[in-house]
Amino acid sequence: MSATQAPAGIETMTYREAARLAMREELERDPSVFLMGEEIGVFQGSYKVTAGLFDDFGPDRVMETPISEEGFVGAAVGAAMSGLRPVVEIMTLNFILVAMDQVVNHAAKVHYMFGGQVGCPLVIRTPNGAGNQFTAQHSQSFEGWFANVPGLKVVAPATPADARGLLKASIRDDDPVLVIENLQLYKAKGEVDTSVDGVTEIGRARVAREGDDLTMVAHSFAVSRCLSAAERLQADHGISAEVIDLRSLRPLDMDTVAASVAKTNRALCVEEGWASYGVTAEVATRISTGCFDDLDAPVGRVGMAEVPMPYAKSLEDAALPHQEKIITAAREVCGA
Amino acid sequence: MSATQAPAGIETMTYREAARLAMREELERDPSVFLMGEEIGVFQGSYKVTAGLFDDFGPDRVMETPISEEGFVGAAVGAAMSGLRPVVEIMTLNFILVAMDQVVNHAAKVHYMFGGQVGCPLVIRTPNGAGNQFTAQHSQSFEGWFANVPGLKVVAPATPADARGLLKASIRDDDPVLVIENLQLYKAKGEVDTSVDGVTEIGRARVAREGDDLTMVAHSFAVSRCLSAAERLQADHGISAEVIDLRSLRPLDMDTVAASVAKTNRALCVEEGWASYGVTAEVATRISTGCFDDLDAPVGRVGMAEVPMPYAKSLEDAALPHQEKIITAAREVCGA
Amino acid sequence: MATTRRRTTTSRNRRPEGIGPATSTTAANDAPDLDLLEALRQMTLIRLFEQEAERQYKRARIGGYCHLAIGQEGATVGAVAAMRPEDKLITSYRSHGFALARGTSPEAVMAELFGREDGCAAGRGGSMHLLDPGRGYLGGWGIVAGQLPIAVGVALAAVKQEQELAVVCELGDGAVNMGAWHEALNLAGIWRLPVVFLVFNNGYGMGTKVEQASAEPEIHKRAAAFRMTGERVDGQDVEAVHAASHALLDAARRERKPAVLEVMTYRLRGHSVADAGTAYRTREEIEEWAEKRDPIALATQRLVEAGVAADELDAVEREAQAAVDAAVAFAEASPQPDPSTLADFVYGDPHTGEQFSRMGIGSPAGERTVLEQMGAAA
Amino acid sequence: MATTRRRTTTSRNRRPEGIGPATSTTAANDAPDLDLLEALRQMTLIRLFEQEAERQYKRARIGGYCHLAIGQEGATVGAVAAMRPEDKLITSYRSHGFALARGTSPEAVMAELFGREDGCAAGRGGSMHLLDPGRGYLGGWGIVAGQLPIAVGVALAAVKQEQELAVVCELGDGAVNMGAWHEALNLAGIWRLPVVFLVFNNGYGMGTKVEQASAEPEIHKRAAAFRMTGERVDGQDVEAVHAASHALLDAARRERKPAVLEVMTYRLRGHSVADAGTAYRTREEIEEWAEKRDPIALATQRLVEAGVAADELDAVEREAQAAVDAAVAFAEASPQPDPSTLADFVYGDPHTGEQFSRMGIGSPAGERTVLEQMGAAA
Ligand SMILES: Cc1ncc(C[n+]2csc(CCOP(=O)(O)OP(=O)(O)O)c2C)c(N)n1
Ligand SMILES: Cc1ncc(C[n+]2csc(CCOP(=O)(O)OP(=O)(O)O)c2C)c(N)n1
Ligand SMILES: [Mg+2]
Ligand SMILES: [Mg+2]
Repeated sequence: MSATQAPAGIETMTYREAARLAMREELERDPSVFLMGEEIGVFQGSYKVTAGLFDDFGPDRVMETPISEEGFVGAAVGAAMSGLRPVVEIMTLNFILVAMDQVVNHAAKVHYMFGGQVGCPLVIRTPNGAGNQFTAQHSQSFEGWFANVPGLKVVAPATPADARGLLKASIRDDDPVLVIENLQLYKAKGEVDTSVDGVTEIGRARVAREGDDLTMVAHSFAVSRCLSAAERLQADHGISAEVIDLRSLRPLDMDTVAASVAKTNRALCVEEGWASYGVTAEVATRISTGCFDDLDAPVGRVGMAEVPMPYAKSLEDAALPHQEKIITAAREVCGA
Repeated sequence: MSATQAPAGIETMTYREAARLAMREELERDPSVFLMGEEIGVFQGSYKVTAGLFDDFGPDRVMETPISEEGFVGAAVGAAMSGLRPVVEIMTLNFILVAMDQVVNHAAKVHYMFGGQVGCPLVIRTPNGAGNQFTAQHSQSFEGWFANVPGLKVVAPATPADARGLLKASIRDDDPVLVIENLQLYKAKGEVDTSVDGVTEIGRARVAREGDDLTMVAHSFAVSRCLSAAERLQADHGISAEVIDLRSLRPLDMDTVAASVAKTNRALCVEEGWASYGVTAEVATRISTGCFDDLDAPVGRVGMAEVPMPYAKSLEDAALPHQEKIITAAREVCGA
Repeated sequence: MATTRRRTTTSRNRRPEGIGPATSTTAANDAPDLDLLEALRQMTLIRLFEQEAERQYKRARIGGYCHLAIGQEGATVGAVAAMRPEDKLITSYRSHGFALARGTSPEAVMAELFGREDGCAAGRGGSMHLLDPGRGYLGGWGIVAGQLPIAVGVALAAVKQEQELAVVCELGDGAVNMGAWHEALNLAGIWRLPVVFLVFNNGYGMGTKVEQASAEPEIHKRAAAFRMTGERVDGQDVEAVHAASHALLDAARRERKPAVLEVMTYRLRGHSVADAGTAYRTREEIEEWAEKRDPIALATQRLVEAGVAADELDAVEREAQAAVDAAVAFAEASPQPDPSTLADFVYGDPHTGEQFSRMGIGSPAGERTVLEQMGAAA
Repeated sequence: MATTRRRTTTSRNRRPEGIGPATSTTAANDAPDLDLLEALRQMTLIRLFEQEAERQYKRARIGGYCHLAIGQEGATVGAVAAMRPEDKLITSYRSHGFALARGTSPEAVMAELFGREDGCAAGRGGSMHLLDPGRGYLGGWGIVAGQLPIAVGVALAAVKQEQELAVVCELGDGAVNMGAWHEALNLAGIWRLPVVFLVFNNGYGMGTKVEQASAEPEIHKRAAAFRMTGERVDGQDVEAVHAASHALLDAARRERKPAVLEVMTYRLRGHSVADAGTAYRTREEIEEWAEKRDPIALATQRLVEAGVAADELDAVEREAQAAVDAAVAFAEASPQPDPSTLADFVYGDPHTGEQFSRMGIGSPAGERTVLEQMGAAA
């Protein structure tokens, strides 16, 4: 794979390759970094994100685990408390439910509860998302729950450059960080500057598209949905939409969002997950209260239809927060 | 205990006694109802909510379990799928983290994923809340996460009458319902009309206090905090606050909230948990967007300080969403 | 153990209507002979059905995760044949064979894989989430070991309802390293519940060998941690699986004795249709199992030795292929669920619409439609 | 097993400085004698310390959950005495004795119970969350069995860092029914990690008897499910606990052999100070243990039989009480954490303030102060 040789200069690679490159670079840079997870070795990763790393770094740096998420996430917490930097892959976000206690009630508590005497530089990377007919138990995006937890940091790259940059920043961060990847994005291509270290600072949102009439705020795959919707809005409805890629959910860069809303006076928040009590609830509230005087219309929200994801293609398509829904909601917000 | 004899007419009893009365009444009414949980038998319940029921109904109706939340919550799902109505006690909300997978990825999915052929009339009752110096792992209120999940219903009684009424409604409901009780409220006293069946309909908020200048929206123990803050606001600052007790988080009764905001034009949302990405994020967003034209000021939010709860009393006091914070926030919202 | 229990049974060659639990007519306690020809019919139907599903997946008529159990038919049919009509069945996501062996029509299963209205889960569940409550099949589940506590609860309910039945809970070798395994077996043990944990040890959890994942690779021995019976049986020998299952299910029904039955088998395909299945094992290993240990070939050979006529055996395959073809035709003809039914089944309580009727104000777009479809004013 | 290992050791009466791991100076392999007098000092200190904590709780100087281990001192001291300075310790919430036995000063522990700045967790943790990283004590944890996977990770790190040490992970009898127990032991087994799971079987998990909660009440036998060594020892015999612990820790250090040591003991008080401890057991049972099986009385008796002078024994109690009184005085004098430090320690990364500096807009009241205190512009 082009990515894994990492020649100098700008390279086009997939989100999957970029995440893999970040792990390769950090494994080479810091001997205290190691990977853990199910099928990340000889199987090359359930979604092939770690492909090749086991062969190049061996079983000590790329540790295959049994199906025991609670056990190995907890083991990663213990290893992190001991000065190592484990990078754990949870096959998909859905499976973190069995390890919730270790993430929320252990990893997130270590540094505070023990008076700052022990750290927990742990990274958990896992993809969220739906769209492959994986059905109710395998199609969820509840990353907002982790963003509710002080002690955790949560980032969600939307591009190959950030898949590399945010993962690198997370591995170097001294706190437990959840890196939310996305199943649909793995195959997305983009430019990555492999000639530089390329760390994406945690807590800085990105203006993914400039516009004047409406601010669309999203993270992860929803950013791509917003970008294509923005093109259609421009072409078909003459609405110029600015798209903000949050990149990080905790911390949240509201300065960038507010600056955009000050210009557009209208906002629409989009996410892959269920919007009620979801990520967009927090973002929309902060816009509504923080940009109160700037807003010409209520902030809009689009998320997945609030049902357990059905299997049938006809129903799954209807449930996803697809372009049509975003466009309709955007026009509603713009009164157009 | 007065509650357990249940004589006719209005009775004053504690929230704890009212929840116990609901279980007693439903155990008597419906043979398919049974209780499950740790220490709910000879120990009389870790917080004594089930006191006396084991002696009166025996080990088959009041089943003591080992410390295996994932196991017995899952067992309750299986029993519910088989036509029984298990009422599970999780000692405190914090411990549901080890059973998250069974609640979110099993109980909530059963009816939909199987095309409506199997139901899951399961009740999980568990107290949230802080204030007893129980420290970081034992002081959380993340009930909003469950309200994000289609397939689940979430209620949170704030009074003894609702501790009885909402629990009874939940036990009779054919869907999985989370009943969020509260450690501080257990000892709270209130009137309960034991002469009537006394079911509180799920999905109807309650106006706990009438007022004209500000709408305070809360659930569970935060309702009590708001009520006492409202008295002080009236007395010291001449602010007349209306207090809405949400009672139910999923579904959410926005009609009642909006009607109040239409009158007061100002709103403050309060919760025991962390407000960022918490329950108040959703409620404040709906007010901000649904009552856009009615609002004279940004919606305010108060929650627990966003830290893992510390042990030291001086710090815990500083972290709680106490009256002073609510009053300050209320005055901010009212520009007074 | 397997061999000692072996019997061929073509001497009295019963033919129950359609496919379904072959032992349903046998007595409670004494291990009955398995109708091997009937078992062959079921195994053949499952094999041809899954080969067809594989083709249909490549044609994109089937989507999502699709886990084939080709090579494991003897384990599935042998165990299900030992079940009685009143018994309950709960499995993992690798579940096509279980539904078919339990008697669910190939039409309903194929329609489910196609995501159609007439699927056994109304098109909402797909390959991983088949079920047939009428036949006591309470579903295929997708979270590894997540179905174990649920099976325990189903057994608990049976005891509370004073039904004399057994619950069969299938899981894979990889699932025995999940905490849910431990909690479920401990509860079954202390509550003395009639559940048999049927561990299909096919040697791998995705690409991970049993020896690499489990500190006690002889999985049935883990039953001892709960003072529970644990046995191991050759899963390619459908009669041996039937005999072992029958004994344990009988003890479960009549003495409420939970047990673990480790069934040694092998999946000839990859973990799912997306996995070639060769990165973590040799082609030689796969061929070895395909050629020497195919449960269908082994059963056929026994029937031949027992003197069953060739044309009778040919008929088995013909009839099975006809059933599969009919299933595909039925699935193709079945309508896709209408988007307007998206919100059906989110909740089961009749008052739900009323309960949600006050939620509309400020609702996000993604929820508004659902509220409307649930019949709640939005 | 206990009795065979019993020895009295007052013949060579070592006196290490302060309290701490008594075996730290002994050779690697041969089981050394325990300095019984030193062990008595530690047990007595722990006993008096906890009796004082009980009083202080009633005076509301201590809050939250407070779990006393009165009656379990022999188990605690015996096990910790077998640890070397480089070994790591991880425990449940019933942890006062472990911190003291490991050498943490009574002052720092009492100050923590009081919730003061000079507490061993800076007043942030309280009774359940004591720790002393300098002595390899990585904390008391409050979620039943939650500390087990973490202990496995600490052992894994030691192996990766090529440190020859053992990890001691204490848990209660009730914790062995949690899934985390199973996953942690399985990982320790397949990865061959140097961790000894020290199960304090005090007969009850809150009000639940072991026999009622665990399908295999002989807990050490559950080690077999992971092909792991499992032993049981009399926890009221501090020398027996020390000998058994020493052997298993030695094997862990040098052969990376994980093990389970079930220590039979009894808590004379309720589950926590809030529990009278009499609803689920008889007063007779409690008295029986207090009178016949008190580890301190048993050790004292042995020392007397071995001819230790009475005044030397009196000195033990005097010195311990003096240490406890000093601890209380110290704790009282230590300041309460200032509310302005509420946000200290939420995160450990130096860039956190900068990372959160753009989050202020629209922040809820509960967060704004925290952002300010974290040094993030709000
Ligand atoms: C908790 C959880 N973790 C991971 C997965 C992903 N996954 C699905 S099947 C599987 C392997 C299971 O292997 P095994 O139990 O042996 O069953 P088999 O597939 O061999 O039938 C894994 C890891 C999951 N579904 N659930
Ligand atoms: C997951 C979880 N469930 C429940 C509790 C509440 N709880 C605290 S201690 C305890 C009993 C533990 O008993 P055991 O393991 O025997 O330890 P002991 O208290 O006897 O030392 C329980 C149920 C908890 N802390 N964590
Ligand atoms: Mg397998
Ligand atoms: Mg105990």
